[in-house]
Amino acid sequence: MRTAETGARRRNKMERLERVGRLARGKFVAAKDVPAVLKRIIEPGDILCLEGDNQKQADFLANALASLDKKDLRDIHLVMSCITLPAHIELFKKGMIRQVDFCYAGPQGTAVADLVKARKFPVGAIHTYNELFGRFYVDLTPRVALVAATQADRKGNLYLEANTEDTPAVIEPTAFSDGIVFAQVNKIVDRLPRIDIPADQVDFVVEAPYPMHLQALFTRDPAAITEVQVLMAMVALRGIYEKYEVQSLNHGVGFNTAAIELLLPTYGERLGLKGKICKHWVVNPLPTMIPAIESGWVESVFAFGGEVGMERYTAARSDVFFTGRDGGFHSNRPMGQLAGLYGIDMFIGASLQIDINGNSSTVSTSRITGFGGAPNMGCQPTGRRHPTKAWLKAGAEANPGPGSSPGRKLVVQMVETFQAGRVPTFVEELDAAEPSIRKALHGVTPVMIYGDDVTHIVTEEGIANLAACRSVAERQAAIRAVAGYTPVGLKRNKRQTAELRARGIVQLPEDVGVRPSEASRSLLATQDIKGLVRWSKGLYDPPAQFVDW
Amino acid sequence: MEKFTKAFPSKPLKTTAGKPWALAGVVGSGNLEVLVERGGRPSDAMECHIETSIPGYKASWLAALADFAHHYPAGGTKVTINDQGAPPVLVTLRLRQAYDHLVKGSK
Amino acid sequence: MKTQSPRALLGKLFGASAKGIAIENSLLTGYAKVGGKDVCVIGTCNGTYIGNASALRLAAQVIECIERRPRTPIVMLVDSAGQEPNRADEMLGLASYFGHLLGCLELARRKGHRLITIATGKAVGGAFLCYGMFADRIYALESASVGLMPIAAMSAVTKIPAPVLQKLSKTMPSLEFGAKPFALLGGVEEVWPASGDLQARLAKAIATATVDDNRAALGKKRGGRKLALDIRNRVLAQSAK
Amino acid sequence: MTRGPLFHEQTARQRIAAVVDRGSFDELLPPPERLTSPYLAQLGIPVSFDDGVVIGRARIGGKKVYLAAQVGQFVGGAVGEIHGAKLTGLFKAAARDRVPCVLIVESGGVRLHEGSAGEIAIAETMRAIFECRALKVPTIAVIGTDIGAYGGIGILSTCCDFRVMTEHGRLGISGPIVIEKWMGKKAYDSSNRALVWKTSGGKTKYLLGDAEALVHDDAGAVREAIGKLLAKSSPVTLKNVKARQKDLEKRLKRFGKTGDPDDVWKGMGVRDVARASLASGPEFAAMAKAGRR
Repeated sequence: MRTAETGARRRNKMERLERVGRLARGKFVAAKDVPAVLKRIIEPGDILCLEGDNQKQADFLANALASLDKKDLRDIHLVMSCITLPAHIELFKKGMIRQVDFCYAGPQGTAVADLVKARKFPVGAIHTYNELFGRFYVDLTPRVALVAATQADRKGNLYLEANTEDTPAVIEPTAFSDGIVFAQVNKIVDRLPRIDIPADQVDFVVEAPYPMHLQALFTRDPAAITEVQVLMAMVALRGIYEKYEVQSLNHGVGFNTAAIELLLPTYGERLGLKGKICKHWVVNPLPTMIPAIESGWVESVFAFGGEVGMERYTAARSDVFFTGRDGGFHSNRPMGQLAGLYGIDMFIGASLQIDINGNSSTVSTSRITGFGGAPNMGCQPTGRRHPTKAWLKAGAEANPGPGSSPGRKLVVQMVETFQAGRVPTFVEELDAAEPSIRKALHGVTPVMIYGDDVTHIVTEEGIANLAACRSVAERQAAIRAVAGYTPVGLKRNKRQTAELRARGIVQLPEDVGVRPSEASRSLLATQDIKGLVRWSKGLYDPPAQFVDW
Repeated sequence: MEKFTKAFPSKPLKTTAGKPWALAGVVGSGNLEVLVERGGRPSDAMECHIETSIPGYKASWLAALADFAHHYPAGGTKVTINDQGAPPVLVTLRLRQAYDHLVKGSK
Repeated sequence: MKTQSPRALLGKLFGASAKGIAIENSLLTGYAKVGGKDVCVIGTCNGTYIGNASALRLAAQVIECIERRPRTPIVMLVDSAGQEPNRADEMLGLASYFGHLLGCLELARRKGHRLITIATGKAVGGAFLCYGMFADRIYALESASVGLMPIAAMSAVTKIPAPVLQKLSKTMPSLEFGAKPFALLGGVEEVWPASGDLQARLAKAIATATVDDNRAALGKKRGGRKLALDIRNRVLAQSAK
Repeated sequence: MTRGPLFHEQTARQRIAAVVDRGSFDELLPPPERLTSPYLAQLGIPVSFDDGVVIGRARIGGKKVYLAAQVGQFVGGAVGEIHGAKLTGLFKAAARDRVPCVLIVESGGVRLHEGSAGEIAIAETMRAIFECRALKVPTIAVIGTDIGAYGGIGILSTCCDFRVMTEHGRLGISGPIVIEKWMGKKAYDSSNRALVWKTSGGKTKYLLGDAEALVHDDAGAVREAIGKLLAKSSPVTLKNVKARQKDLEKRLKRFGKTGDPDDVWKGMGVRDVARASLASGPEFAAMAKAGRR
């Protein structure tokens, strides 16, 4: 027994807390003392988790960190799901970071690409969400976690309101390994509406001088949905939702899927699909789902995070959304990702690039964005055993071998063949496969969703059923067939396309009963944000930048 | 601006009824206007005149127009396009709209 | 370019009778004499901006002239940099105030008042459109800044490089800024040199003015605006069928 | 819950087709004539066969009308030499034939790429509009999109007898970005879309009396409103301009000091500003009317 070493980690925590001394009154730190406290609780070599989620940001603590000098903060192994703020970038510019492990850097994608070029961004790996949360319990356990909550009470209990997001996943491994948890809160109150994190797991609390930053990520203005997107949505509804009777699903955040949500109460209703599809959702509270919810399509929605402006609406629709005893909305990213991995019939989302083998990515040399929630949901979990109609039907089409699962999750990529400015979506090789990117990522190409996991690609040209393809060559031909007039599409062979179409592997809009001339924005349940507010009976409070009334 | 002209083999237009011309779409960012007129020569080809603000996509244009001429009897029509960067799908969609108006005479 | 005081300019145009014209907040209103006959004067000076209140003030003067001095010619002097970019004015309906001023001038025209404009300084944008360009005949001093906007400003807004516009303006006077190119378009009947006898020119202008809008014809004749008249006539011809 | 296309989302040609009696539109100077802007061609900017305005004659409720619709997507619906000459010719034809003229507006004003030619064309069209008015030939401007009626076309719209607006329509001269540049972001934040609409949008214009009708964002509603106005006119008489002068003086006196559109709304009978903001055009009009009682 090496008893001498037992408790070293705990002793080290005590030393750190002692160094803080009178800078804290119990757990409470004054805003002005935060930089000094951070200096005392963080040591060189630490694994530091700075909470930057998809939406909420511990921005006050991030700014305080970024205000320190390299002599006070160095050799840090940073772990965080999302690199979102300029302050995050500042830590790299100052050379404080030894290694970073993260998931997503969308808003700072360009800055991250610049840092990579300047060799100031030492990446361990770009993770999927659950992969990183899992590693918090394995080899990336934070010594110090800087987190964000809405409120704290006098004991240090935390209330996370709508945006629970990653917070429990960050705090638990830290708190149960003698790490230090430091929370910024918008307000310290006597009594919390509900307790989301017990005070036991919290070491320090600061009332930040400004409310934490929330990224409004999932508000899609129906006014910006194009008629081409409506066409694709109609094709997807008929060719996939209706065909497989998709009951449970996740939607990406793009305008393509927003169009589908807004077609349910109109086009979907006309097709007689209400009650047959789209009942259970694992998705953020998307404002564009309001008409479908109000029309009685949706039985349940579980979310990764909240969405600005949806607080009153979700609270009022507690039969559909998960809400706490206080009546308020609840979310949880790791649990949502888990649900999306095992519990749903279908994942459908968009991508910037798809290669000839069906691999997709949003990464290029000029923008390193990483992944959002797509890879966990857009993959085939072989750990699944429960059957559903959609799962079995898709599985049967894939012609499973004697050693494989009988079912398949529907993993659908829905893209226009060209992005804005005539940039082709379909390419022979992903930009992400660029040697400099692969080198920075230790030989790994940052693929969002692997072609082997994709069952269908939907474009304005039609649907390619990749799962039903019997060879790599056939899959490539199917992709070319729906790649339109991109260079990839122009290489298609007319006879081969006709043969795939005859076998139902390639379906044109008319093959699934959609006439392109029918595609019109007037099919959408509402054409603008104001309409969503009207649908919500005034319960939805859209962010100011979307309000024009 | 890039301009090109080409005729694509196409079966002759079926009816002589309907309108002498039809126009679909507008010239705006990411959009285009398509004017289809009767009386193009010869009667077994769709004669196309393209003016586009984004050069370098001639191959896509020609393929999309050839496909249209192949799928629809549009021989003897003259197609003139003013484009401001529309994606090919809109080219096909607008062509189809203008063609329908021309053939059916609906406005 | 020499700038002269508003008073000095009024003196040149109206002689001693200019004293009947009030200058208040760079707005001109009042009566004077040209060739011994009464004229009503409205206008702007000092390149001022026009807002709701000033449009109303000018309109009031026109109404008064119609009521009190039937058939008296109205001389409009224009030296204004434009409409005032102001949120409160916009909210209260700046366009409607301008439209009202135009309505008053139209009434005057119908009631036999000749309308003569002289662009004396800046004559650009909404400030020119809201009264000066509505005259029976429009004149400009050689030194006046007449037109939509200088090429540098046009370049800034359209993102077309100034040298490109400069070059094109050689064959398309519409793109050029100033009284002379504006006259080539027919927008100005005649450009007056500052040195001449302005009183005599103005008297002649009043005497010869007619209510027909001759600008498109002038533009075609002078070669600065070759299409407008023909297009208009084509519309008239096709619609008569 | 499916409804027809929204007026503000339709193209100029679709608007015309939906507003007039079915199939009655006869286009003047139609696209096959290919009257395109030589200015834009020289500048390497795409041209359009109608140069951004579709003109012609049609019937509404059986009554003859002349009709023009501007194409907002094409260079902001801005007026160039050809575009402007088409408008002038149309109003002149309306005056000659004593047939009402409807202008479906969607224009930021003068097309800068064509310099002063567009400015003069707008002035000429104003003259032609007043020719109609002198003959009691009704002229109607329809303003139903965010591009709306701005610059010289904002002024021109106020020269017509009547204006029909929707809540999406905006009427003004200087746009919010120009004003923000001039006055500063504090005085006018052009990204504050709610304030922008309350400053220049159909609801405020209707309350102030600068639009005669505030209708649903729907071609049918626009058609109905036009139909009601076709038999009326607002002649330019001494009595009328004096009344207008008084009204505008009163407006300036009453609201000139406040920069706050909410004060105007409240002053004009809107009691619940938040609810009125969300209301449709006709609902809004009814609320204001009820509040004034």
